[in-house]
Amino acid sequence: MPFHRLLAGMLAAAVPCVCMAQQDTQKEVERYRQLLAEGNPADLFEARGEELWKAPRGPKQTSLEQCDLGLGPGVVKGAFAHLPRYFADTDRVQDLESRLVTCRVTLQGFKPEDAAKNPFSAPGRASDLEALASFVAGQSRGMKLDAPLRHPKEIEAFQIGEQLFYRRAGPHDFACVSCHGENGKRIRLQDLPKLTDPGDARKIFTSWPAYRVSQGTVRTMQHRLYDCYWQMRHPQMDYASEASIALEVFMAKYASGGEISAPGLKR
Amino acid sequence: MRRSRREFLQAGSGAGVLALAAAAGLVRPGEAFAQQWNKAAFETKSFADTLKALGGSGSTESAQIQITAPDIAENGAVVPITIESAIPRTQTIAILIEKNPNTLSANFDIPDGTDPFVTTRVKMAETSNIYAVVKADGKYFHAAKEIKVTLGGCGG
Amino acid sequence: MKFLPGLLAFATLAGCAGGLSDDEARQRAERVFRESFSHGNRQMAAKVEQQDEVQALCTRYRNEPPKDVADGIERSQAASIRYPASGKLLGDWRQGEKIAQDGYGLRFTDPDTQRPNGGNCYNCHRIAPAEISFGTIGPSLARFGALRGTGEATQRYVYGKIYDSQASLACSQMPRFGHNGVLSEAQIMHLVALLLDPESPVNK
Amino acid sequence: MADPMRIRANMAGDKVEVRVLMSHEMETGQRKDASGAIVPAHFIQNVTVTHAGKTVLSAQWGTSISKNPFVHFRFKGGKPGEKVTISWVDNKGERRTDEVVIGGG
Repeated sequence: MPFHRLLAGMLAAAVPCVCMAQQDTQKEVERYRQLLAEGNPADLFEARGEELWKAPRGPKQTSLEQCDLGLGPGVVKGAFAHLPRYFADTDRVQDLESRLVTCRVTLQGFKPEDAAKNPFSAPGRASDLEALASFVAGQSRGMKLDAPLRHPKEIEAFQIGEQLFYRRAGPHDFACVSCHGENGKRIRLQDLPKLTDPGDARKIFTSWPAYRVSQGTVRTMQHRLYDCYWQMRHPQMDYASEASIALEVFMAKYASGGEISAPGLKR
Repeated sequence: MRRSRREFLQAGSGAGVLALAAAAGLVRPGEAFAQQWNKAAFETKSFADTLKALGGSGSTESAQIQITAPDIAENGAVVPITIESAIPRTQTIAILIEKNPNTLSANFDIPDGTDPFVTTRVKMAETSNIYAVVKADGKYFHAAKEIKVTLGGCGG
Repeated sequence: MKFLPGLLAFATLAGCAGGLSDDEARQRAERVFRESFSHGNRQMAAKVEQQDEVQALCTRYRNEPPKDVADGIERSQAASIRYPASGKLLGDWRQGEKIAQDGYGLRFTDPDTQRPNGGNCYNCHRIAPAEISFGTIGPSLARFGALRGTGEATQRYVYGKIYDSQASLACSQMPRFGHNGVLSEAQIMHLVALLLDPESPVNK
Repeated sequence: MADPMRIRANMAGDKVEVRVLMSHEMETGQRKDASGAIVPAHFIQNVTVTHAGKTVLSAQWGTSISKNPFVHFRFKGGKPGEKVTISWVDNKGERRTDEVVIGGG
């Protein structure tokens, strides 16, 4: 008989006190989150992102206001609710961050490597991409995520993302599904969404980018994935890589219909 | 008292933000601050020393001071704390964190007309008692609460 | 099950629009994977690019292998377990608790020093009752020794479970700490003591 | 220059409810950077909130106020359309002042 089933039976006697302690802890953690909710520092990032969006920058000294995020040049409102999606001009599926990089190249004249520089902030070093992502995501707040798989490349991205979601590797044998395959689980005190369950996915996927109080900054979905792979004992995932976008397409499919609450607020 | 983030933003995106934008350039160097910074108090390492540095010779525990904070903080970098005093003529509210490298975290002056109530967020190095110290009518009162600081995420 | 209609619709859509066959999707995913960690540490990348047989099988069957495959995995993994030559299996529970708390090691930001890897155990398990920050991906191990006994058979079982979880459960989510060289023999012995020593807080 | 604050001031009964987020690192002076060097303390020391020429809240802070500080308080005597002004100064002498118009309840 497998170890975990044996154990479950054996530990039945100890369960009541375990559950009690666990419930109290959960309740207090929930209260902690509620007390934080009345002021989300992500607001500061949204405001800075809006300024950056409108400011002439780069070799061409142009703003990003004419950036096409999928709903046509200049349309920011609601654009995040339909990402990731296929873009004909680049002939690939892009998420918000990859698209921001594209617009920095095409509109502002940055070299691709400069456009994607400093994607994640560190203490004392702000990231423009983080602020821009916060601003654009906030412009879809309250809308429903609607990222259907229409284009063949979107369907392929979903299939690739699905394969990657289950792909186990590295010294810990981890895959995404190791932590995100079951309902009601946590790492330490952190709740883990089951990302193939629309109930969980709709709540969680739609809350990124999010201000992380433990980091003192907004973290984007790209940063979330990069950090997951760090924990999985994988090497650095490339910013806006095809694998990251495929995983986002995979998650977005299950999260579709969820109300966008980004930029959210998290531990 | 809790408002949703959306309310916060909606309110913030109305008249408020316009005024804010207009004020963005209004930094006046040399603008006088109402008070000095009590360096000695912020360097103290214990409740007793902080109290002394704030000008108190003793303090009475009071049930009229209410500390609202979580019993467990998922992360010590941001611990939300609300302090409310029902003691008449409350003049100042201070937040002390026993096990932090420096005990005193903040001291708020509460002028007449302002509620003896304040919410802020503090850093806690580890599980510790926090104290709210209230000066009212020249006398000092306090309340305490323990907050557990845990490791929330994957850990390190 | 709420998602079923969506899934079905998707299956149909994929069928009509072409989509990739399962094999094609797997091959494409492997290529995309290799191209997406291109700036990282090459040594680490080489290790994750090349799955071992167990990783590849568990990936293919999404952790639910058919019985014959599962049996094969459990057999090969059981054969890989190396018990301490001394015959001693119980270490020091105090060191075990430190290892269980510790998440250090093998991440690309962890400098290559002499500091040993941690076990990350509390990430997934409840262990000593005093630690309230514990995960629930794995079963609770509180009072493990008190409930399970501390005899040699149990010691061997626990050592083996930590060394290679898949020897007893194919495609278990638990890392194969000994098999993959994450934890040393001595470290695993300390963890066995954490769970089984009557003096360990786990059994108090 | 530091980023603007995000201030919200609204009537709640006869009182003005003020919530403010400030953009600041609030470095403790104890953190080490990647190279192991101590990052010098950098934190807001004084905050002053005024309304109609009168101080309605002032505060002294140490290094243990969280990064991107948040404050919530309330005062009597304000009306919709009037201004609330908030200023801070940090230990390096950097300053920031922002204001907001009081909104309805």
